[in-house]
Amino acid sequence: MASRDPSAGDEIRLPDVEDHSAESFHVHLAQFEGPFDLLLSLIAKRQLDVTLIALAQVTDEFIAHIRSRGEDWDLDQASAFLVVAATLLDLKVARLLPSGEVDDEDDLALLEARDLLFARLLQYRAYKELAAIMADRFAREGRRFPRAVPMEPTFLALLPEVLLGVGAEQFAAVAVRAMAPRPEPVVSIDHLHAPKVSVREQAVLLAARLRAAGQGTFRGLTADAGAVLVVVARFLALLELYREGAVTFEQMSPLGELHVRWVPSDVANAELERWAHETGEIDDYDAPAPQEQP
Amino acid sequence: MTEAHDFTEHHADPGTPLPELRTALEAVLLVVDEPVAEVVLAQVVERPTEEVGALLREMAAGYDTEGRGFELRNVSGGWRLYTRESCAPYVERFVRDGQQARLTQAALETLAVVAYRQPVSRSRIAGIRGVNVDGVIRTLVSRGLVTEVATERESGSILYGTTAYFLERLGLGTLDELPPLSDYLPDPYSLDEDDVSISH
Amino acid sequence: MTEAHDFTEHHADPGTPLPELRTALEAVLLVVDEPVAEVVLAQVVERPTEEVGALLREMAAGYDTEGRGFELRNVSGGWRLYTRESCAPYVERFVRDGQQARLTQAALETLAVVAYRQPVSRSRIAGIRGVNVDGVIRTLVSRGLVTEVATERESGSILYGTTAYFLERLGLGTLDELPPLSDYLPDPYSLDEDDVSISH
Repeated sequence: MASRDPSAGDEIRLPDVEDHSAESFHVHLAQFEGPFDLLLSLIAKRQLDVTLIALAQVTDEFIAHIRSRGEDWDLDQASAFLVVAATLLDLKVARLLPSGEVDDEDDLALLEARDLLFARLLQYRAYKELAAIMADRFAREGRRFPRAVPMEPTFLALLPEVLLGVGAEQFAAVAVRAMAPRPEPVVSIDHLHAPKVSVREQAVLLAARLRAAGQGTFRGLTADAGAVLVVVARFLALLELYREGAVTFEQMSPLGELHVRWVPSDVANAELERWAHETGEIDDYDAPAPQEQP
Repeated sequence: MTEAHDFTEHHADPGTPLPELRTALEAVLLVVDEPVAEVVLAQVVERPTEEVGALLREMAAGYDTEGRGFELRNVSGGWRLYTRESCAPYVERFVRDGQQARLTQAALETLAVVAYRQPVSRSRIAGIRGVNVDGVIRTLVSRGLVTEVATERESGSILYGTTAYFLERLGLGTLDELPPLSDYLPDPYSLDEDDVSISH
Repeated sequence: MTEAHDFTEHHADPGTPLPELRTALEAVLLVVDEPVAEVVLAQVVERPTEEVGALLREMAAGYDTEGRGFELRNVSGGWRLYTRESCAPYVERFVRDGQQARLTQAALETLAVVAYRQPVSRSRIAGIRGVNVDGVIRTLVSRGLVTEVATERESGSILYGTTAYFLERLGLGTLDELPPLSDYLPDPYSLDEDDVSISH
């Protein structure tokens, strides 16, 4: 297991241990380079601060990793990553929130939420490790075969008379149940039925409003969003606009009102023009399409 | 072996030395379910038949002098472990008192598949049940409820069917008196896995 | 401790001397086809359970030191003979369908949650795992590793637990032999696990 090298500051020196199968997902970050699992265990052991990790980069690398496997991607690995990444994201959000003084109950609740998230990450990690031990155990036990041979003829006659315990009618019901097709395990996609929301569509929409009004608040710009997913898409759209230099942000206090100001820019306008003409483009930020199990 | 199993102990890596010939033979003899010819055992342990035969005779004599609870006997051209004759009173008591009269749920379900699908091979039953059924079939055969009825022409698989004793235990005269399955199938439109799996 | 079993002297015909206790136990173990509880073996040989238990442990240790091809193991609450692990390469040539299908990572992790949290509902497992576990639970139930053990009074949710077969497949005597969950959680968080799992 990796130990922190005191001379390396926030750099984590990674001893070359554990099985790095070609299949496993590796991340390459400024603070850390190595298998994702190890990154997780370092965070869980508080040897690495989650706020130092660029999660977007981790996510990009994971998507690239999945794509590189082509048709052959691993559903287990992908869903495990999603669970962990979502928890890390929650954790990072909670960690970035102000923690100087605990004034009111809201702050206290936030601190508790942070601890719960952290605990959840640890717990997830623990079961993963225990599952590995069980797998090892199953494999080892599979190499031992129990004695299971027919009774010696001399003793057969001594076996007690069999009790079926059911009548003919119940027996038929047992047969029906025994022969019922077993449901194939499928990954539930019930929670993924959210409509697709395009970040760029939202960007075009917000740009039009801001161009007309000159400025607005995040609260106002999302008042008509309807679904959480649209709020998220609009938040990401604003980040995109910020990257294009089309808007600036101002926030007087932490968690206070977020003011957005339109910045006229030819470059940004040209880009927005292009986005407006793209129809049906699927963006990385779109809601995931329902995925059938391969 | 200690009482508490060491959970973290690692399983044998490929580098584990192979066991002695005697140990290997003893292990194979523990799982064979009918007398096995010397030549077959010799193939399994990859040694000359004469060497294996001599060792088997030596092992059999050893079990006798050590007073083991089992004997290694060469019956009808093959070797198999049997309980020692002097221990018969205990084995009989165990078989009479220690064995379940009632079939387990798994055995009952497998029996139902055999009854309605006969003649049927083990692999087909395993496919329907979703689990290996070798042990259960062995139990059903030894309890006299199921028997080998034929061999599949192409695959050579043994096909199983139910016995007269089975009909007697179920209180039926002939197999035709088994209730038709269609009476017990749920309405196709309300077919729901819960309907199928809840019997109680 | 329970009262010692009534120890009646042998009642076999005077001609055949009864075998030693060890020999008798060895013979009975040869015919068992599932782990047999110490108390059952004690009844069969008519000796106190403690004496039989001690002798079984001694026999198991003896098989190991003698390098026998079999092991005597206390799994899932009972004793049963198994082939020695090192002999697997030979035994596998003989055992049909010996290999069990491997569990997926998701199934293993869900099984771990059930093992440590039982009795536990699907929604609670889903809360810990962060994903819907319905399909995986169905697989584990159909493999005989997990079973419905109760229904939650208030919510009516089905609660799941592991089976005796689970213990046998893992080679464990009881659930207590699972490594403690707290070993895998850093100290402050191992204190109150229940707080941890209410994430939603």
